[in-house]
Amino acid sequence: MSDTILSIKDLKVNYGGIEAVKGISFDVPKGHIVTLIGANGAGKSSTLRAIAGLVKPKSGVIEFEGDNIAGKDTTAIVSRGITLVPEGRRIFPDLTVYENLRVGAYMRKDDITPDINWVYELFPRLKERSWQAGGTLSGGEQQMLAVGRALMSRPKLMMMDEPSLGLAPLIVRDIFSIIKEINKRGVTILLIEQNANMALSTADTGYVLETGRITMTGPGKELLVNEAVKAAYLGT
Amino acid sequence: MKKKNKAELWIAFAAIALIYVAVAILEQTMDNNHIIFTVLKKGAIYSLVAVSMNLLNGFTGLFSLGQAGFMLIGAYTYSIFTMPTAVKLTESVYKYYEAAVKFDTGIFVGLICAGLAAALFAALIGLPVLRLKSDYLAIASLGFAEIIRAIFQWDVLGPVTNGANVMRNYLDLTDVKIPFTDIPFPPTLYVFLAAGVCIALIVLLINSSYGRAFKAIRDDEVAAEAMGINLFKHKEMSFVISSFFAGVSGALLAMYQYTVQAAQFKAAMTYELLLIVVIGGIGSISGSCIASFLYIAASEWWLRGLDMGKFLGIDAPNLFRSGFRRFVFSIIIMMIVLFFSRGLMGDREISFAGLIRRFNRRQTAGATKGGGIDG
Amino acid sequence: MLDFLHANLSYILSGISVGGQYALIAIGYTMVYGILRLINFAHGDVFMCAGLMMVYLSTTLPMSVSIPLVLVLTVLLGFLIERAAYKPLRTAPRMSVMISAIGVSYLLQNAALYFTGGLAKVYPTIPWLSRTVTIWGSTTKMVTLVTPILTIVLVVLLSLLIKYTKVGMAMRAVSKDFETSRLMGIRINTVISVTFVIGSFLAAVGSMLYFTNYASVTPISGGMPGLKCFVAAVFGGIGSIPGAVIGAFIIGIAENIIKGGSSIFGFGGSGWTTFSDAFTFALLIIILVVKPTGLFGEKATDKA
Amino acid sequence: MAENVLRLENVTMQFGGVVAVNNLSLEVNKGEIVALIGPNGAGKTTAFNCVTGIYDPTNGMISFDGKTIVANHPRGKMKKLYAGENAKRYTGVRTVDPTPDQVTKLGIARTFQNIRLWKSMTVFDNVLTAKHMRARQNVFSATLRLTYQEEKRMREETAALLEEQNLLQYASDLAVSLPYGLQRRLEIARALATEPKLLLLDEPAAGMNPQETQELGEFIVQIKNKYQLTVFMIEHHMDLVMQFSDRIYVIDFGRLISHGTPAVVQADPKVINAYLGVSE
Amino acid sequence: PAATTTDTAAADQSASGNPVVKVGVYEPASGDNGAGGKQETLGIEYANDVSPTVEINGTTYDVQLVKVDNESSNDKAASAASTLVSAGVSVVLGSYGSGVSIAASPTFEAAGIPCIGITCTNPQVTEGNTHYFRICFLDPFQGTVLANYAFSTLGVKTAYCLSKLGDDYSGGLVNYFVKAFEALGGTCVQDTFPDGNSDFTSYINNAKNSGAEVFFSPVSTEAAQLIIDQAESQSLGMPILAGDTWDSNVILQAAKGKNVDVTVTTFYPEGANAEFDSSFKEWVNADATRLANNGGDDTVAAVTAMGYDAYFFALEAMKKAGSIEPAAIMEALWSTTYTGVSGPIALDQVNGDAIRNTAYVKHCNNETGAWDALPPVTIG
Ligand SMILES: Nc1ncnc2c1ncn2[C@@H]1O[C@H](COP(=O)(O)OP(=O)(O)OP(=O)(O)O)[C@@H](O)[C@H]1O
Ligand SMILES: Nc1ncnc2c1ncn2[C@@H]1O[C@H](COP(=O)(O)OP(=O)(O)OP(=O)(O)O)[C@@H](O)[C@H]1O
Ligand SMILES: [Mg+2]
Ligand SMILES: [Mg+2]
Repeated sequence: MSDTILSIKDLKVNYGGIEAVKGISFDVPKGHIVTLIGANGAGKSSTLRAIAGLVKPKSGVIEFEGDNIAGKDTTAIVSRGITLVPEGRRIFPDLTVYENLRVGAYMRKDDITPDINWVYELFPRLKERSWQAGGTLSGGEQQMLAVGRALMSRPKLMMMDEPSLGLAPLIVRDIFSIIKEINKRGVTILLIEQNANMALSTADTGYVLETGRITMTGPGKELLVNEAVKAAYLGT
Repeated sequence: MKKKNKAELWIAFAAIALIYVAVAILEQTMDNNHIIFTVLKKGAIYSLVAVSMNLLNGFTGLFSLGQAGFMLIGAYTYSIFTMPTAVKLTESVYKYYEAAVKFDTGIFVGLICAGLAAALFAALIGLPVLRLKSDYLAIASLGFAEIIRAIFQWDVLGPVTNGANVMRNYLDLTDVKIPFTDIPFPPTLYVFLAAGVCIALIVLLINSSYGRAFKAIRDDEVAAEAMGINLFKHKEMSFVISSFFAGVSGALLAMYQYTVQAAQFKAAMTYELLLIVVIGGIGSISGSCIASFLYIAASEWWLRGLDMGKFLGIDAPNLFRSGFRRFVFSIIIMMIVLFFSRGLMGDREISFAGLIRRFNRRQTAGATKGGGIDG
Repeated sequence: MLDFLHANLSYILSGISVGGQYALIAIGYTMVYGILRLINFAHGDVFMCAGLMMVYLSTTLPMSVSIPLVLVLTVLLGFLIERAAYKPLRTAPRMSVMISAIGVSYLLQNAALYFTGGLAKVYPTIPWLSRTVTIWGSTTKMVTLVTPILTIVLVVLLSLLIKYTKVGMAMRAVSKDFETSRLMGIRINTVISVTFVIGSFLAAVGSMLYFTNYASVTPISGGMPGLKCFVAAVFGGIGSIPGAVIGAFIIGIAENIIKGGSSIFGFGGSGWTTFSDAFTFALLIIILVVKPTGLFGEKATDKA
Repeated sequence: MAENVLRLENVTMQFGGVVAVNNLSLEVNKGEIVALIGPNGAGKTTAFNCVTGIYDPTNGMISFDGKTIVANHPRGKMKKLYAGENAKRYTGVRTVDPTPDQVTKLGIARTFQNIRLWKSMTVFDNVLTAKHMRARQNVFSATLRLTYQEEKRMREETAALLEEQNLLQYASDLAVSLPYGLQRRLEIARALATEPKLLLLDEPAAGMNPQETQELGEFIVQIKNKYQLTVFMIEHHMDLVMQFSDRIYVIDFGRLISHGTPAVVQADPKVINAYLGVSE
Repeated sequence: PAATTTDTAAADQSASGNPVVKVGVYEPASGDNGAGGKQETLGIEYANDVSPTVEINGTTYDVQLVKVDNESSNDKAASAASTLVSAGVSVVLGSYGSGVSIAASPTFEAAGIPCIGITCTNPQVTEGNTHYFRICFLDPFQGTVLANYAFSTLGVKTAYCLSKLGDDYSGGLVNYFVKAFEALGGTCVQDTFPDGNSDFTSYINNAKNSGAEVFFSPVSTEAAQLIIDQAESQSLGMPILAGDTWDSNVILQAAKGKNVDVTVTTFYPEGANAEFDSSFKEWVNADATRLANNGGDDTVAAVTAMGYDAYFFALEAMKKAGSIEPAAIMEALWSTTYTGVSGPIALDQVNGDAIRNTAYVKHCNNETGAWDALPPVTIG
């Protein structure tokens, strides 16, 4: 078994009085694709945001490569090699595609040209548009840019929050093949998806979240055929 | 649920009535020249403007900074209308001009006209300005207020506005009489009544279907429009109504001050009002009122000693010299802004049930959390 | 035409000079607005404080020390204001931050009022800048000629900084989205501080040029220039640096021509000066009605 | 032949150089559920915005219930810029350029791609406020409570509507505190409160998992029947589209590339190429 | 409905055991007229130091000054005035600046407290009032003096008049100047500048372009400093004329070493009463705060001398009234006379204004930075 890169223990997240995440624990093995699925408002995004330090967890341990990073500053967390592709893409609309990628490598001091070329290789579309302002790209292109930008920081762990949201079926398939491609290059991936079919067939491990708690877990392919999962998330 | 609301409403009515009785008694028993009456009068007037500003900024989400301009229009309209014709013609006020307005009205008509004049002007400038978004609207309305001020100071309009000079000798608070008699009406009570009626109207408006439409515009314009709310019509309505009451409060301010002059209605006055609205809590009527009284009392009364050598019994003329009061006051304001960033009341209103609940809680158990304020 | 220009050169000269000074202050407004969406009402008062610092420092120190010291202290003041009054309100409603700015403005004014005793302080003469020169028959101070040149040099430098450096790129990123910027590892508080530092630095330079022209500093000296410069920034489209500069020059020149209106155009009497400030605003409103986000403002697109 | 409720005729919407909707014509018949699909940036939302008055189309005509509600032809700057098809066709027609609220008043209600509820209001007030448009009152009578009966009626109807949508138990909660799925449902309830004949839904299932999507589809059918609505929706969830819509229009780069019943569209190679992709 | 405040005033006792009479000092300490207000207040304070008690009807009272800052602002006037009323003062002195006096007048009137204007020269301060008195000359007089001076002594035919928009003092004085100057056969060009203006270059150019031969600008000292400075840099090239506000060492400092020609009219010229001057200078130099309030040096401003006189005039009225009741003092004031350092003071019986017919004219000496006295002007 490969070693664990990220390990969550009894994580709780609150917004004011609302308990969004009610004590969840899970591990992400190095080099794997792990997915969290669950209904709306189950606390999936909150979990990722807590890992990235965008919200301070109420309690719990977030161990990344053996160190507890819970409650640390976002900048400190991302500098360890974690990155988040946020819900809704959030690319910088005024910056060009090229500048968006450069901002992705903001913390790096070394030469970033090879990485930019790698991203352009993954998404030839972005190379064509490198001088276009990010805000004028189509939804699918923006999603590619958001993934590319995240790759620029050379992450060890890449977290993605619903990368297929609002995308056309064709693009959704593209995105998932790119996720696999990135993973092949050694990046560990923690993925949130509503598109449970796709997510589970891509992932090594899946976790099912319900109202802030993990209710099921197992290899992606197994969950895909699990009757309970089918009934609740996959429809008929 | 309904029943509880009713009960609360009655308690609120009773409390407000109590305030009025208290003011009336105070005015009958205390020396009328005490500074407390200055504070009460000015506080009530500022409450009205603050509430009218809150209607616009807090409830409709239109960030307008034109309040001082509308108050100016109200104050001047009132003073021009109610200055006795004889006074206008005897050169005592229109010293450098020949008065052009040769009629006069009573106080009530003057107040209404003050409001209407401000509302009319608001309706006109609303046409171009209300199309603008947030900060652009703010600066444009501020600009209009400055333009209004310049117009009222223009010497060509001297026969009407007395140029840039003071207006005085119009009907002020001492001229208010109990209806059908010649007995003077208690001035502080009068200001409270006038401001109270206006604020009550605004509260009724806010709690009506139109008030909800205003809030919808504030929360999300695009959604409001898609649900059939005519943006321009409702914004204009809110703007005009808010300006009407700003005009009335300008007139009340003129009554209270005995003299008015365009120079006083500067941008700084609007900022001061904005400060009051935010300190009270954007979207809270009771917050605006409380903040007005506190603001006026602190700046014009309680802290005076800081300027006059002696404060809280401490005699330190070198420290407590002129300007210290304002220095301390601005520090207090900064503290409030930093530590109560949503204002004293947030967007909630004072509720008596909440107060009682809090009181009970304190009596029974050691529960400390929660405030006396409630939806 | 040439004669007309010649006769009125002095109005235009002082217009250009004032415009340059306004531009330096307006940039501070526009940059802070661009990044925090905050109308920094205190900026005009920072400018006033820079003036007062010069008054007090120059009584004991030589100019060669006071000038850099004023620049450093003003920058420090801008930095402290941001840290103390705006940073704690990062997640508060936008209106609260603006009120905090108004509060700081009050505080600076009242502190100045208290410490100066409310009296106007005579601004020291900065030797070379105050020299009187005559061009084409109009007399004016050296500062009038220096201002536009200095302004343009500073603005070009600033634009290069924002366009081509890493910190410039970070500023543009932060101005759109705090959270995502943080995810990229940008220290947003540092970037915001840099913005305030640059704005205050320009305000300090502006104050030296401005007060050299106008001799005395009072606690409310920052008020009117502050408001005008803000108008200039809005005029040019708030958030845009070239917009602020152009807006400032337009307003500076228009204002002086209007003040000289009765003499230049030969009619209207004192009506022109009564409306000189009003004209500035009228111009602004006309621009906004035609172009609701100013001359170079970004379009606010709110897609359904 | 069913009577058509909504009809777009040669509608073009151009932003500067971008032609977001290009010469689009389509019809929605009474009682139907019609879907509009197409790749991201194809111009679907833009088409909705032209219908609802948010945008003023560059060219073309839109009619609702047999009445022309939008009509325009290239003017001013657009006249030089726009040289597409039918550029001259509508020059003789009087331009009609309604604001969104006027369109809503005619009986077209919509929901948004990104939920746009009124954040500071309760669930109850969200729906009640949508009834404002049809209330018979003016600002004076409302303020002075002269029309309190009207207010009472609005409140009763709101309560009834919420009851029906199973939302009444949340009536006094803030709208934003509801779970996502319920927010979508509330947005639809709010749209229903404007008493529409035609309901436009922009990606109602975005962010829902397949199970929730399925429930949503059933819900749409249910309200359609109950209020005798016509539904026109944009959606990327193919399960929903294929299962519940009567007809589908497919656009790409603003142009209609295919239309027909789900079966027809699904098999159309143009659609597979541009949008659906080849399923593995 | 309720009684007046004096019972509280009478009840107060000072440390010395004497009963206290409170005298309100209603002056600006900040704002446009802060500098002038402070100098006027200094005169009152000095007088209070010289004579801290007053004997009324055989009882010795300690005189306590109650100072309030009206911030040179009309809208702060009412509450500043109420502060004094609330403190139970028997009589009020001030204010420098006519506008604030006019604005506060009704508040004092309602409380029945008499006021003594010291250097507020606008006629409207006292006109039609029975409670507002004044110990200085008025603008119609001052305007006429200045117009005569410009027309006859300087021999100019065109005057450029600059006033501040919304300022009763400068507006009023310009008005009377224009009336008198035009009656003499001259022509005037009028201009105004808005509040907060600090760029006077355009106004100076306007004056030059208008063909005027004298620059009349009776504005506040704040603006005066700027005008002097910019007059030099723009080479104004004509004499500047102003009223009593410019009689201030602030002006002297601003004009020192500059190529400007400044002439002012005033109430009192330094040197007219050597004894007063020297003892006042000693008093001022004894305390750093006083020195700062006097503008940094020990020049005797006319307003200081007037403040000094006003204090004694008020004491005189109390003695005459035989009471510290405001009503009695008000009654007594009409017939009070007193000879102060600025000359004899008696009030007319119409408005309660001082009967004065002499104005002093001073010219600024740019080398020494002091005032050179010119022959005083007497009219009527
Ligand atoms: N900023 C916030 N303030 C208050 N409550 C919040 C906030 N963000 C999320 N919540 C609440 O926390 C809960 C979990 O939200 P979260 O976004 O983590 O869910 P999710 O599983 O990602 O759902 P979705 O599928 O909608 O993205 C929800 O009930 C939500 O309403
Ligand atoms: N206001 C606007 N200004 C400029 N371009 C616009 C504007 N609105 C939309 N567009 C452009 O028009 C095209 C169509 O956009 P639209 O939002 O209609 O796409 P869509 O079909 O709804 O896509 P999605 O499925 O991603 O929501 C896009 O290229 C978009 O960038
Ligand atoms: Mg989520
Ligand atoms: Mg769309």
